[in-house]
Amino acid sequence: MFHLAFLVPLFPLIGSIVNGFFGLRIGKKAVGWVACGTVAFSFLVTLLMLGQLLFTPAEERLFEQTLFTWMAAGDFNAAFGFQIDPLSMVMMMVVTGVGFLIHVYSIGYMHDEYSYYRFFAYLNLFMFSMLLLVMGNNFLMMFIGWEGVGLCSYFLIGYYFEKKSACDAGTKAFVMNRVGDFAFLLAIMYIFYLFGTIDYTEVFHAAPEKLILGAEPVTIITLLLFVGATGKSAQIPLYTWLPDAMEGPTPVSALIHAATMVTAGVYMVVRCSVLFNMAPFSMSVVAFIGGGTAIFAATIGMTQFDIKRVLAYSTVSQIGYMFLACGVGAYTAAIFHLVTHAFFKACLFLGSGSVIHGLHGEQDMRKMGDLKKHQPVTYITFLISTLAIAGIFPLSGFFSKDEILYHALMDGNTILWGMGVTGALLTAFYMFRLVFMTFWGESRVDPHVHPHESPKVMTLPLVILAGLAAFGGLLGIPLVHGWHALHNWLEPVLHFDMASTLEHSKHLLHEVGRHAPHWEALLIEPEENIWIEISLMLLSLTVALTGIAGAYFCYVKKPGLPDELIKGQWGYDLVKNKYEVDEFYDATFVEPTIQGSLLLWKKGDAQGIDGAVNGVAQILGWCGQQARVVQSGFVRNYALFMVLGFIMLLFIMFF
Amino acid sequence: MEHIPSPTVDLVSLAPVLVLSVFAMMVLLVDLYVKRDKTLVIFISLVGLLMTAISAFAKFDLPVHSFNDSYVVDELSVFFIMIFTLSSALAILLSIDYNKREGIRMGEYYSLILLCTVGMILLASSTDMIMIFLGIEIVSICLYVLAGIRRSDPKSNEAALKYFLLGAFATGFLLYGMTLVYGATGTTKLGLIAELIREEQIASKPLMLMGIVLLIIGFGFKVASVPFHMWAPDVYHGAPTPVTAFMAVGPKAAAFAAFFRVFAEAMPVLSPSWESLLCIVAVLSMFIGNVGAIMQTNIKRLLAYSSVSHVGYILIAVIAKNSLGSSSLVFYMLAYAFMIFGAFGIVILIGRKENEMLEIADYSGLAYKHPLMAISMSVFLLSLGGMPPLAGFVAKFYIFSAAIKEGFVTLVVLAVLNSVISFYYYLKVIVYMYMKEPEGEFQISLAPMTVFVVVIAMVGTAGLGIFPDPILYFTQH
Amino acid sequence: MELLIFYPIGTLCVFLALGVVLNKSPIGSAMCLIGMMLGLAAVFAIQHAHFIAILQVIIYAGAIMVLFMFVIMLLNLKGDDTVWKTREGNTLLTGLGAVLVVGILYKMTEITGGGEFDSPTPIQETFGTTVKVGTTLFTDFVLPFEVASILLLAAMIGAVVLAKSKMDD
Amino acid sequence: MESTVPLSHYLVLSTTLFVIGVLGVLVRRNAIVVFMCIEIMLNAVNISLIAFDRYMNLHTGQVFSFMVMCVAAAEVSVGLAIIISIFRNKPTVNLDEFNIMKW
Repeated sequence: MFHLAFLVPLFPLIGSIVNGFFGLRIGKKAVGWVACGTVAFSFLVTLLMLGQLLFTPAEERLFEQTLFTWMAAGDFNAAFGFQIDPLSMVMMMVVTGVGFLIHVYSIGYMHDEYSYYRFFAYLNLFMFSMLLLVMGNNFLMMFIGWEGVGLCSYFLIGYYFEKKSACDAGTKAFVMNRVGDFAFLLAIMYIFYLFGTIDYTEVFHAAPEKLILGAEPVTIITLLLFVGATGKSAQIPLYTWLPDAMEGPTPVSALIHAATMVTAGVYMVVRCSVLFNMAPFSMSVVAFIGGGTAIFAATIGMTQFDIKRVLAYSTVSQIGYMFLACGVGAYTAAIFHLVTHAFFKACLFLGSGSVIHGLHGEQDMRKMGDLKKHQPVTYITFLISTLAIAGIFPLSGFFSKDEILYHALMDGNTILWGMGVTGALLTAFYMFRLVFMTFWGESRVDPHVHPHESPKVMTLPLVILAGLAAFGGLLGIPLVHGWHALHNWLEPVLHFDMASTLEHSKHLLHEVGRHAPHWEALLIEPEENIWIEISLMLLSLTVALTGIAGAYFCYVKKPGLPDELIKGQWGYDLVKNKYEVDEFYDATFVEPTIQGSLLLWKKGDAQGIDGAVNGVAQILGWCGQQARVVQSGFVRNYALFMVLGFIMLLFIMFF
Repeated sequence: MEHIPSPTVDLVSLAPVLVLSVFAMMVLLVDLYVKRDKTLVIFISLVGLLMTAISAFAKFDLPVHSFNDSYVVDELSVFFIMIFTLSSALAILLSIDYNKREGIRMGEYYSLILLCTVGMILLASSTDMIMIFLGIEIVSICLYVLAGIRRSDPKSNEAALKYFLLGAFATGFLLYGMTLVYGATGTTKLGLIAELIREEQIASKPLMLMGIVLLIIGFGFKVASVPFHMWAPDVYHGAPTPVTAFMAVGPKAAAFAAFFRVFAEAMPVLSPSWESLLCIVAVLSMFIGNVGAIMQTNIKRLLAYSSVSHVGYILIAVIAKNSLGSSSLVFYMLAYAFMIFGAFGIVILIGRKENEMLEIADYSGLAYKHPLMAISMSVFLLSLGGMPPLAGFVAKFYIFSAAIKEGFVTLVVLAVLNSVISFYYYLKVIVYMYMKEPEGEFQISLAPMTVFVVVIAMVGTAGLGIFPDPILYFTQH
Repeated sequence: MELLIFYPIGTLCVFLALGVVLNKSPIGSAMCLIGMMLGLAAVFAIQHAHFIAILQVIIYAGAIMVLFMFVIMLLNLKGDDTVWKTREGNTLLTGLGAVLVVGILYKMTEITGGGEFDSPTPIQETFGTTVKVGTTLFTDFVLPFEVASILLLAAMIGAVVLAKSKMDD
Repeated sequence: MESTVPLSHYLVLSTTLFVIGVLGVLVRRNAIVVFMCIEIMLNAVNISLIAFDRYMNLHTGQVFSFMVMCVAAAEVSVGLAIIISIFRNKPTVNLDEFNIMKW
């Protein structure tokens, strides 16, 4: 069955070509069928391969298919080939499965668009690139997919090109991604320079023998890789493009900017786990950037009113969790969270899309409210996913987030753990704020708009995704190791023999006459302690409930207050006092937080990062102005510059 | 009376030059008898190029040195002849419809392109500085005339004049450089020079170094590297578009071939002294080319500046000076030929008689009126920027890995950084095509030959990107 | 003998070259250039390069300069008074460039005057004769010689294409 | 053999003329005069070529300078043709007036 691997990316490519070239001619219905059909076929093939992989002994679960030699130059060799192993299988399942549901959803959501075919052509092209990314068997293949998904994302963000903001957002995304790509490409070059190959199997096999644990080369490689990952996965400091990317159609936000593409960075780090394991410094960088992003984005999420932006910051925050997990060496937990996040976040985005669809394009939560009456299916699915992301037992997010927190604590780093817990609290708070503002309370909907439930083609994917979000946690039940299906599944890929690597590094260092640093700490394996785990679970459940309660207090209780004031004159004083309590609360807790995060958002985000981007643009513009003076159009001047260049070269040569 | 010994002549290795010269003259003659319709002339030119390409394989057991070491047939030159014939054929195909539209009815046009190709072949196959000098002059003189062939167009005039004066100026420097190298070594044969340098028998090292600096200026001008690039945007802008495409590929490739032979093959031992100079020129070319391109609103000027930045990348191949360097140089030029001809093909297709539609704003909304055209233009531009899996990426990666192998890490980092920057302006064009409302009407008549060129270029760009291996294999053996 | 001829003629050539640059009228420049070329022919002659000296007179002074004069007359060019008046700002650069070029090239000649060549190899009787140059040309450099014909052909076609009076385009 | 001029003096003459040519290109605006200055540069190179020949007792330099003359002739014919063809459209040879394309 594995020899069919090439079909998986091929189907979406065919779909993209058919829709791109003949989309206008074959009509909307056919476009939808082609787009979904091709992805469905990919999904089926993936399922077949999953079946076969399950029946293969665990140690032999690695299949490589080389279609042809892509580049062979000197001793450099890169194949156009695919690799099927447990890790890529997980990613393929997520990409094709969630991708298929979102494709189906898009049929309904994009139904009234003029350039329907264009949307599906891009979307299929995206699927193709993403599958190349996760299936490639070498770094260059990953890079092809990496660039391809970036390009598709760019096109899809700028899909509503009539809006200037959409074009700007697309450009911003592309430019920021390019910064990351730059680092990634350099990392590939460096890997080639060190190993003479860029094939995963060969590199990861050779790494423990060739590299010294914690030495510069491996640290540089991993840091470069991680910079690449921050660009694609929207981490500090390259995250600002993701909230802006919400200018794109909502299915795109769900597929690309929540479930699949933005997690490519996590996939890459996990794929290179061997290298990261050998670079403790990089690991802590990954962990702290991840944890920092988790909190930072969450605080911003609390202040947003655009429904999709809240979700976008939430995505940034959740991916931060995944990196936090990678950073503490809990790669399984990272992938676990990646999978569950794909389920619930796709569902949340699609749900928000359903809300927006029902409100005819309204995205401001201040103009929503009480939608649970009008959109029951959307509401239920949304609520399930929100409970999942908030980490309520027994939904999927609970297990995956808890596993990350557990590993962070077990790693011995309480700061990281604290970051995680704070993030969990904030997540629960702002996600329920979202739910309460949108579905509960008084309706603030524009009276001219009549909210309605979305068609079946849109709600069905929602229901399936909500189901997955609810039960996806069964993939990794903690407590007993044998129950953790995902862990067992990924174990062969992530296996890393720290002890022998350490020995080897010591040996290598010894040969050049240097002393090995104290590495023994790396060898300590945390003991499994079921009681700690259970108490942690209870703690995080408490934390999540606290967050929800807080949201309930602020956004369900408080909005009703003004009405009560007007109605109940007799209880004015009391209400006033209560109001003062609220004021006090606002002044001491909510307001500083809001102000603080607004400040962070405005200064850190708008001025810091955007300022840097704009600054570069300004410098380039200034250079251009100078170029105008130089490139004056006069032959005489051109000759003069040739002579000056000559003099410059002479000076360098002789002085 | 002293008897003159008969010279060593090997006409077989000279076959491509002879064939092409004969065809060039045939074109001239036939042109005398056909007045209006140039189909026959074009046909003969294309047949000539085909025959030339075939005759390049007349020699086995490469390399063959002939004419007292002034001419060589080796893998590099054979491959370059392929690039030249290909680019000239594409240029002629592009010209057919363009010339009809713009009213260029001179048969000499085709003959000049063929003669220019002869010059390029000579340039790429010469191992004697006198021959290199003559080759460069043949190429340049043909190009001066081709740039100014639209005599009634002030822009074309200006392009010819600027190119000519600066070109002749640069020739002076190049010639002086060659003279000093001759003075320092006592020979003009590159093979001998290499030997003398290796055995440290140069009469005067400062003289040699001075010569090297002057040579860099001369070659630097021909390939349009900073700071000797300033003619390029103006000339590319003013010359007829097919000539611009031609100029950006063939002659540049030929100059690079000579550049490589003189520096990497004849003077590798002296590399410590010229490496740093070329590194500076390369880095400057990348940066200034990119910055210049960002500011442009005219597509031809944008492509001109982008070609300056590409010169920066290609120079890395010369600096790397290993065998990987030469094959990556060849591969890059081939990939570049496809991308450039494709992009200029689209530029020609979009133009019309009264309005050549050269402003980038003229491309607004192209994707909605002519999606296929927009897609191909995007592919060419993205390939120029180095997007995998297109030809441009493979070519860049290949050059960079050649340089990495020699340890030029900083240079490669800067080059990668630049290829990142370059996306900014390629993307600008794509943004106009995909994300702007159409401003005016496109009146595009799909001229069959130009479309043919674009299709070939498309196949080449995508094919070299996805299946580069056969060509890579060929460049290395 | 060589000394006696070289220094005065060399100085004269430099002055004539300056004359080309500084003369306001193109005709004057052209006359100076002819003078300089003849002077150089003499410089070649004292170095025993008789063949080249003759060619210098015939090709440069004879053919090329006649062409120059012809075009100047054809276009009926008068002297321009924009000789030194360059655009503001550029004057400074030009001056700077000039100083540097002179300085550096002078330095270069200092380097080359290092003594490697100061005593010439004794030359043979036949040095510079037509026979000897011709022999070299037709044995070692037969290819450049033939290729030069392609160059001239290209130049000829080019000149005709650009300068023919009937515009058929 | 009579006392000879050292090679470096020939080179000084050559360099001086070359620099005068370069400066001429930089400062003159008349296209034809600029072109003449380029001819000065080529001539200057010829001096070096012949001088090297003489001092090394070779003939290569003379062949080279022969080719230089050839090239000069070709360039002159094309260059003057360009100037004539331009003159038809715009009767001036002042280079500063050819400034349509810039930046």
